[in-house]
Amino acid sequence: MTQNRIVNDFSITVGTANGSGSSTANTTLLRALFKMGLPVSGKNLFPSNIQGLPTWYTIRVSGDGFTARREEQEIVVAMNPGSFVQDLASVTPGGAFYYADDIKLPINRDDISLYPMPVKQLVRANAEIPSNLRDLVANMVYVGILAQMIGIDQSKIEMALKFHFKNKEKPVSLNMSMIRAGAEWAAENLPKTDPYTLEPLDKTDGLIMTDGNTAAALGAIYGGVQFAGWYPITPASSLAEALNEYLPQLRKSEDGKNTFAVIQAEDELAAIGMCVGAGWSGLRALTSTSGPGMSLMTEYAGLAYFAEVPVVIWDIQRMGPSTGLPTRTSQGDLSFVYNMGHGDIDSLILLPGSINECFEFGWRSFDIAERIQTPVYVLSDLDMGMNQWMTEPFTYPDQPMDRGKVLWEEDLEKLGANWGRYKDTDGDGIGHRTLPGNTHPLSAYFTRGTGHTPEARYSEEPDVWVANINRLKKKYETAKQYLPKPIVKTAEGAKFGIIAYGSTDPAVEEARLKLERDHGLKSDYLRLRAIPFTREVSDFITAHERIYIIDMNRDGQLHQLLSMKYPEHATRLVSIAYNDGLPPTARWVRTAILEKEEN
Amino acid sequence: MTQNRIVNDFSITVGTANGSGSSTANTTLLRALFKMGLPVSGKNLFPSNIQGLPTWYTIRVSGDGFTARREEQEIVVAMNPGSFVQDLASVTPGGAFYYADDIKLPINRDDISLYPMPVKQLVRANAEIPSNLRDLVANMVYVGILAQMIGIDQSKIEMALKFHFKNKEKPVSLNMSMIRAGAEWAAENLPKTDPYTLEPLDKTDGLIMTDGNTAAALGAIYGGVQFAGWYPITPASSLAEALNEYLPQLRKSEDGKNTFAVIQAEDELAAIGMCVGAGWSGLRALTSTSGPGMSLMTEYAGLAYFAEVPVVIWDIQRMGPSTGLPTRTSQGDLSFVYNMGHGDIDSLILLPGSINECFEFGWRSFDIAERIQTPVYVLSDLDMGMNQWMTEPFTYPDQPMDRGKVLWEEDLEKLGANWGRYKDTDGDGIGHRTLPGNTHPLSAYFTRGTGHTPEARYSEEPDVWVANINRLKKKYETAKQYLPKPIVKTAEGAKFGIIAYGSTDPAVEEARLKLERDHGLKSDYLRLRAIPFTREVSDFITAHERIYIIDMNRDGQLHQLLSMKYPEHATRLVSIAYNDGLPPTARWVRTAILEKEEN
Amino acid sequence: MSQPLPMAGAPAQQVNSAGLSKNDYRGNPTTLCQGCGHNSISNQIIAACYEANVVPEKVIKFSGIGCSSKSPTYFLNRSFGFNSLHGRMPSLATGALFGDHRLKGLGISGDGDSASIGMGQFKHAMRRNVNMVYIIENNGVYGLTKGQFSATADKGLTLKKQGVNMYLPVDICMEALASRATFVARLFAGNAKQTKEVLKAALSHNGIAVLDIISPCVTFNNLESSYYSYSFGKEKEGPLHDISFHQASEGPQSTISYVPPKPEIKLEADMIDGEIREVALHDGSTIILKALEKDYDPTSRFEAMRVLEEAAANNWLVTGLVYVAPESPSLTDVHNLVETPLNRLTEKDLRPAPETIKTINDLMF
Amino acid sequence: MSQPLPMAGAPAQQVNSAGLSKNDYRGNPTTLCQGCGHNSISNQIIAACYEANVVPEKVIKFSGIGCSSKSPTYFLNRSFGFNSLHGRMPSLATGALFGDHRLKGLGISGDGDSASIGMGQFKHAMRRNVNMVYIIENNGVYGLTKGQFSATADKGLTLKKQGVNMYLPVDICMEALASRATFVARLFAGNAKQTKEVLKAALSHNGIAVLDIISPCVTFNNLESSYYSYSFGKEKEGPLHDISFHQASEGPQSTISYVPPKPEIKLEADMIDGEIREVALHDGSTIILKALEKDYDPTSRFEAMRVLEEAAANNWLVTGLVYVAPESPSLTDVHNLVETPLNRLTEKDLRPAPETIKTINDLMF
Ligand SMILES: Cc1ncc(C[n+]2csc(CCOP(=O)(O)OP(=O)(O)O)c2C)c(N)n1
Ligand SMILES: Cc1ncc(C[n+]2csc(CCOP(=O)(O)OP(=O)(O)O)c2C)c(N)n1
Ligand code: SF4
Ligand code: SF4
Ligand SMILES: [Mg+2]
Ligand SMILES: [Mg+2]
Repeated sequence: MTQNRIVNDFSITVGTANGSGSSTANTTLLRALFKMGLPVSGKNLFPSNIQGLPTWYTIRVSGDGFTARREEQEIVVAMNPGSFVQDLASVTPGGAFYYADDIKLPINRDDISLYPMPVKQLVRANAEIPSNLRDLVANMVYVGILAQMIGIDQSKIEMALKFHFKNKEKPVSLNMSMIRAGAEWAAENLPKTDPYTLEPLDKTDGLIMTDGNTAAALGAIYGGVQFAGWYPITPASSLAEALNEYLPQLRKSEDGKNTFAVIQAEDELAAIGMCVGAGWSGLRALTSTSGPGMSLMTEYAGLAYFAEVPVVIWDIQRMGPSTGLPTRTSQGDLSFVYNMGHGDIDSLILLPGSINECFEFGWRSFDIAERIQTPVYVLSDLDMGMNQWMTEPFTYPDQPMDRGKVLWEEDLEKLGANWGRYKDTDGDGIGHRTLPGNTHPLSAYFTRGTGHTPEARYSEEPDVWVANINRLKKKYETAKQYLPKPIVKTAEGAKFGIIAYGSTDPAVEEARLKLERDHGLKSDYLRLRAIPFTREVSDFITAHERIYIIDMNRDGQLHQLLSMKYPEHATRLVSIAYNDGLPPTARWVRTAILEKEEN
Repeated sequence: MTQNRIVNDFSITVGTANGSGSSTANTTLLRALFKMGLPVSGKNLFPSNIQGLPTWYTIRVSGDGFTARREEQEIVVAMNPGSFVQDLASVTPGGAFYYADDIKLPINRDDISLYPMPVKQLVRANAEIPSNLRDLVANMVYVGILAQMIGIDQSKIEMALKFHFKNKEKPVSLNMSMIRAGAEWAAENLPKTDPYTLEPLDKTDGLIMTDGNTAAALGAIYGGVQFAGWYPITPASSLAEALNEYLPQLRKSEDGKNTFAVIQAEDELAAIGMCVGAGWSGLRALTSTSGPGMSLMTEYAGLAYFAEVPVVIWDIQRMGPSTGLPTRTSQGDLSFVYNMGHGDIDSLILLPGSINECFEFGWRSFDIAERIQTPVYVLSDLDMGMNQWMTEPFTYPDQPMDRGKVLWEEDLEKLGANWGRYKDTDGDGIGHRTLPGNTHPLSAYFTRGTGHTPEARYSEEPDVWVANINRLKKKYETAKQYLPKPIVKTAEGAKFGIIAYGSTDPAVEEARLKLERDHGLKSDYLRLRAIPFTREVSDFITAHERIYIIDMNRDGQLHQLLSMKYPEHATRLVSIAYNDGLPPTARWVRTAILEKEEN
Repeated sequence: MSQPLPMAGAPAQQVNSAGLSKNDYRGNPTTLCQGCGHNSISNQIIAACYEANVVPEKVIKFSGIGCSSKSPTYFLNRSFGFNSLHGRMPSLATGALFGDHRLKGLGISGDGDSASIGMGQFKHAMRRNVNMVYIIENNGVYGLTKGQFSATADKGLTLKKQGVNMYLPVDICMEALASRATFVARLFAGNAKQTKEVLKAALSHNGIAVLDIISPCVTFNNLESSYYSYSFGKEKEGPLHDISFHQASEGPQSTISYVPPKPEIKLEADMIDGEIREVALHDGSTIILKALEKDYDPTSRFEAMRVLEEAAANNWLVTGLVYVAPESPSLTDVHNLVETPLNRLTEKDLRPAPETIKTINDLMF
Repeated sequence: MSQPLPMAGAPAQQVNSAGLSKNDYRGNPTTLCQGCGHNSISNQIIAACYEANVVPEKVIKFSGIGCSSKSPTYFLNRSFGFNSLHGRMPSLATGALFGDHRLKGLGISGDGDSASIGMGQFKHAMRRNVNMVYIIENNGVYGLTKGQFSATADKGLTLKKQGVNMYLPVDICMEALASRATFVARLFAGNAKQTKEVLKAALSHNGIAVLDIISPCVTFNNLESSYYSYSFGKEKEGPLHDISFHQASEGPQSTISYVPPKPEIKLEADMIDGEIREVALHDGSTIILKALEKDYDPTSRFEAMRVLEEAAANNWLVTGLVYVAPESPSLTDVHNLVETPLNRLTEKDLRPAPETIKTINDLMF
């Protein structure tokens, strides 16, 4: 059909049924490509159900190193009769369509290469496979066939399987046998008529591959997390589950005792309640949840703000409002978290934009929370949290822990009766706290969500209230110096600026490059990593006539917050916002900017 | 001390201990003045406790008709040893200080008139009073003495007592006897040396006196409220309790059966859950709460928005964040309610600015909620909700009920299979709904907080999601035509504009008048009554170079929302925000504007 | 993205006394795992409603969030339904049932939904005696979020990612008794006949009927050792009685003779013997209980506690009607509502007459 | 705005074996109503802690929101305290007690706080056996919000603004048993001696000790007819036993002889008679129960249910130690923590060594 080879630049999408065990096959594919030195990214597009509904896995290979999702799908593998028609239609012209040949549905396209795969036959032919595992390993057939057809190194596949099965020989050899069978059958029976093919590179040397929730959990462990209270919810559960997995490896004492506790609470009201208790008593405490859980945490979040309790809250955002689409990604909670609680509230928000930042903010969030004595919200999302990403290896924290202002027995002995929990002795708005268990007779104080004097005594005096709430505002200013600064990238002759945050970064970076390459439109780029906004943000805004704000939500929430904060420049800020639950593509960013530029 | 009489223009503050029964005395004072034709307002400044802590009641008399709180206190009555020193200090120079003479504390002022009152003696001297009631009626002594000293008509006092005791003779005569005793004693023993005195007017003719929560409840009843789910919380409880009081009077069927149900829920999560259930099944449902309850309602509020369920939520704001000061007033929940729920949310917010508007929005909120099929938030506050205000009488709703788009059996019979719950057939974003109990076989549909098609079927399709959430946005636009428009007052030659909302209105109006009178500064004034902002707001903003936004909260929340919405005019908007828990004064508004004007 | 999947329930042609065929009680194809206990329960709901001549439009379906809570779309397509929030179905149902007090609620929840996050609302719905059948499809695990422990998980249960469960399980029936629920049953989804008969009785009960149905999660908690597995249920189930239900509308009960039930899992032959006990429900229907090993009185709360405590101590799966108090007024009864459903009242009924406004103004000061 | 008000507790000079005088256990002056049951309880807490030689710095006070929840400022000024959110004290306490596992929690809640809004958290704290004394100052009403019905209000109770309560009361002790709390008592604030002895025992218990203390609200719910009034308690209280507590640290119990308690409300003379029963707690202390009318075994959950059910049916106020399971590991035990309190661990203990980062990176792919 075509002679030109297209090397290392295409997407593969596999359509299967949820719960059919295809995820092993798909991550194996992804990992094998990664070990071939090819920049890859993989996105799992799955339904909120355990078994039976259609699910897709899409892998992008990009020799240039792009990792954003693409809408175009050059290679499609159809294993699910339920999505066959849609899958067939989704192949880009000139692309390749692999399908299980037991699906007997009409095929109405002649602009693509068609590759029927005798999946059932090959599985049945393999005597090694116990009948109860047949459905599972059937997925390896397409791995083998693809390996043969596009050139995936079988040894890399084996490495991936060994990793997946923790070096257990039995499953590895079982799956490899199916892969080989697939590859051999394809070699004999499938003449290649499409152009898409792979060649090894060395672009992933030294990189690792993992997901943002694991990175966050590991970062938290290196940050000395001591308490986690959580409640299961997609897509946040795997963060707490990673704590359960890695804490015992990394943080047992010599005699096998625990320096931490992880508790699955009865709901999110309790999860955050436990964390506020733990944070108050001096532990580095975190909870992780998603939209519905965030809504439920509102009252306790307000208490933590007002009672000045350090606590770290990870919001792995999914599609809201309400239950929404639990298995789809979004940046929809920004405005909500910004105002999380009745009354006058300030929220410190961290916005990791890469897997490594999930790790880094994993530990740094505790330093900030304990320094400022307040909740810190870390907003990740399903795409970053649950999908596998290639990334630089994690690096050990480059700063000692900052435990903030804590007074123990000996400190009080020195200070004497001068101490007051909420006294702003340092002029930064932050008082000194003592912790339960401190046996000094002056140590105890009483914490409450109602009005209190600098000495922590109950008060309803109007002046006392105002002084206290204004001190809280001062802390918000103080916080700025401790927050991660935005990452700013400039280009000579840039025509406009872009501000984005979180998991949209790969799409934005790719769009910038292509706008420059294809349209001669250079841009400067500020990737926001924290709220409140620091001076770098206003500097960036004042330095540009026109700034596009990229939001993965309906309402352009960051755009709204920036408009509110910088009204004098608000007319320069142009919102580009969209969210359909799928990770954003560079094409979307590019098209949206082009449209506005052309107007 | 002084000869000049100062007539009908001063404030009286009474300091007592909480739970000592002074509220009867104080509202009696207030009502008597009201019946003398004098414009009055009364503010109860009380602690969050049942018995023993200091509490103040402050009454303003203003022949000019001003009703905002004043900071100056010309007459102070001190009944509580616990606040005596503070009370003494608070009298304006030249003012009058009445105090129970059994308080033996030093008096260090000679710039005021001092009136010791033999309270205990007079009570004990009255043989009619049973010993267990002595403490209670003691408060009537100062009513009687004040009556004599400043000229309150005893017959009006009697009217007030009759009202209070629902015409029960015994308590009325008991209390009147104490009042007379006080008055007589004063006539004989207390030469008047201060200038403050009253003269009857006719400025309250035709007015009534009540509180905002009662007005809201009555409005809701005239709006046909059918279901209320609530949970006790200060300052909202009295709204639901007024429903309990008036519903049986106004809404029983002929056979004594109920056309409504009021349920005290186990908490606010349940209160709103019940209301969402009731609203969904076709009832006019309301809940009322304050900050902490609002925080807890967040998740259900998001569901109601997304599942398109009409429900009315009254937030009688108190001082937050967190538990805050439950007995102090605030406008601190605006930003929170604006974003109430994770994900992309739009909130319809009504902002009553008078007792009559509490009544009007009481019924109108249902029309809006059912028309738009969405939650409607009504933000009142403690000052408006719990204090007594004089007001025009309630007027009967001037529009028939708008039950929105509901289809019954006969409607479905006509439409047939064409109906789909979320089809935007009218182009206004609003679908047609059916209600449980509809026996037409096509009537049933399934409601959920997850993705759904126009036909109410489950869907995770990205396009379906986007279409649906954009339709919700369209409803938000549609809503504007149904919302109460702002009230705009203009003045020839105005130098600037003012935007305010809610209970700050009297302070703003008074400040405007005085700015004009004393400083020659005329202003235009827009009192906002609903969000989203309608065209009147942008017109007002564009018409003024400088607009002061008055907020009774720390962060200038309305200012923030306006800046976000009108970035192109944001530089014109100047925030004037303050909140110490007490109702705002005209002086504060005036001073703040003057400072900015002079800069 | 939708696709044909196995239908819940099996085809049927006959019509019942409501004039409906079994098809009229079906829902959409299930999207739960094959073999999930929740699917069996959906089937029994369909069968029970059909046999009990329920008019689907007279039922409102409710649920929280979870695999279990997805079920309401798999039966009674002609009933209104609301899939609410995780753990917050009870409050929604409480409010919704005031819309038309003649309707019956049919709520489906899970053990996570009702015993973990929803404990508070669950308890208060029972205390209020909301007029609904409240089914907890209890599998000791969170299915939808992939296998975490729920509050009913056995102590010591070990699951892949989760490790060992360290806490004692919540006993749903014991909670129901403590909260004075007026109808309490424990059932096993594998015992279709008993489930169906109790469901029919529950639908006739005026007030809340709490059914704790052990419903194995084949994907995440079906190890033989687990109380919630099929094999445990099949081996260890001990019914309190044979149960059958006689509907008032079918005419006087005496005219039909007692038909010994044929449970799908075999009972020892000698157990099917003993006394017959009848409990009359509010609507005149009767529950007929045939004693097995020993006579059991389901109207004694105290007996009920004893049986549950004994079962817990011995790790028995006791099934049947644990407790019933047939004559307690339901929440809507207590509220003394007008006969017309509230949601059909008109402006005339709801807005007080114009002349009242003066009275009200006079009532102010 | 603060002012002197009556002090909770009465002056004392002697020091106990912790070297502290009673003054060291006091708090700020109460701001509750005069005569409020909650004040008596504060006094008994002071007395119990003093007599049991509690070190105040080893106690953390917790509460929710309500008049009751204000109490923690009226005792133990030298203890840390946290007045949390309405109904959400249990979760906060659960987390806070991990800060230093050697500390004991002392939580004060109300019936609204724990049986209405807080039902879920209350139940789950019991299931987890959090190491705390959990006091519910139960007055059947919401004091702080001015007299609405709580979930423990008697059915039929009529209050001024609220009308008639239509629902059956939550029975806190029954809930505690259903949730397998390991120490359950019902007390009457008017019976100071019993309250104090049970408090001492509760402080020695390892795990959760739930004390349902009937504590009259003199302002809103003190009508004679109410279960929660002083007069009802004084008339209808029936103690299960005479109770006294012997602390392990005071030396072997056998060396002191049993001193018949002198309850402040009079017991019939012939009731003070019968058997003596001893229950040893985890720390070696013993609870000494002297049988009254008949012997009562507080280690039988089943007996406990029977007694409560009987009392509910007859409207009796049964007081005493209803149930105790002395040997159940508490939540912090179960978590197998290092000996040093977690909140005193240093960076060295908490941050894995630099070399581990490579291992971790290798564990990724
Ligand atoms: C507030 C909130 N928290 C968490 C979740 C995530 N969630 C969905 S289902 C579920 C558990 C369901 O367990 P169960 O009720 O036992 O149902 P099953 O799936 O086992 O039938 C959870 C935690 C949610 N939807 N909402
Ligand atoms: C979320 C929330 N809802 C409501 C309130 C208002 N509130 C304060 S105390 C209270 C009831 C307290 O009753 P109870 O626990 O019985 O204590 P008591 O005052 O009777 O001792 C309520 C409803 C609140 N503080 N927070
Ligand atoms: S995961 Fe378990 S509970 Fe959910 S559908 Fe599958 S078997 Fe049923
Ligand atoms: S209102 Fe009742 S509970 Fe509150 S302090 Fe007064 S007597 Fe006690
Ligand atoms: Mg479950
Ligand atoms: Mg109470």
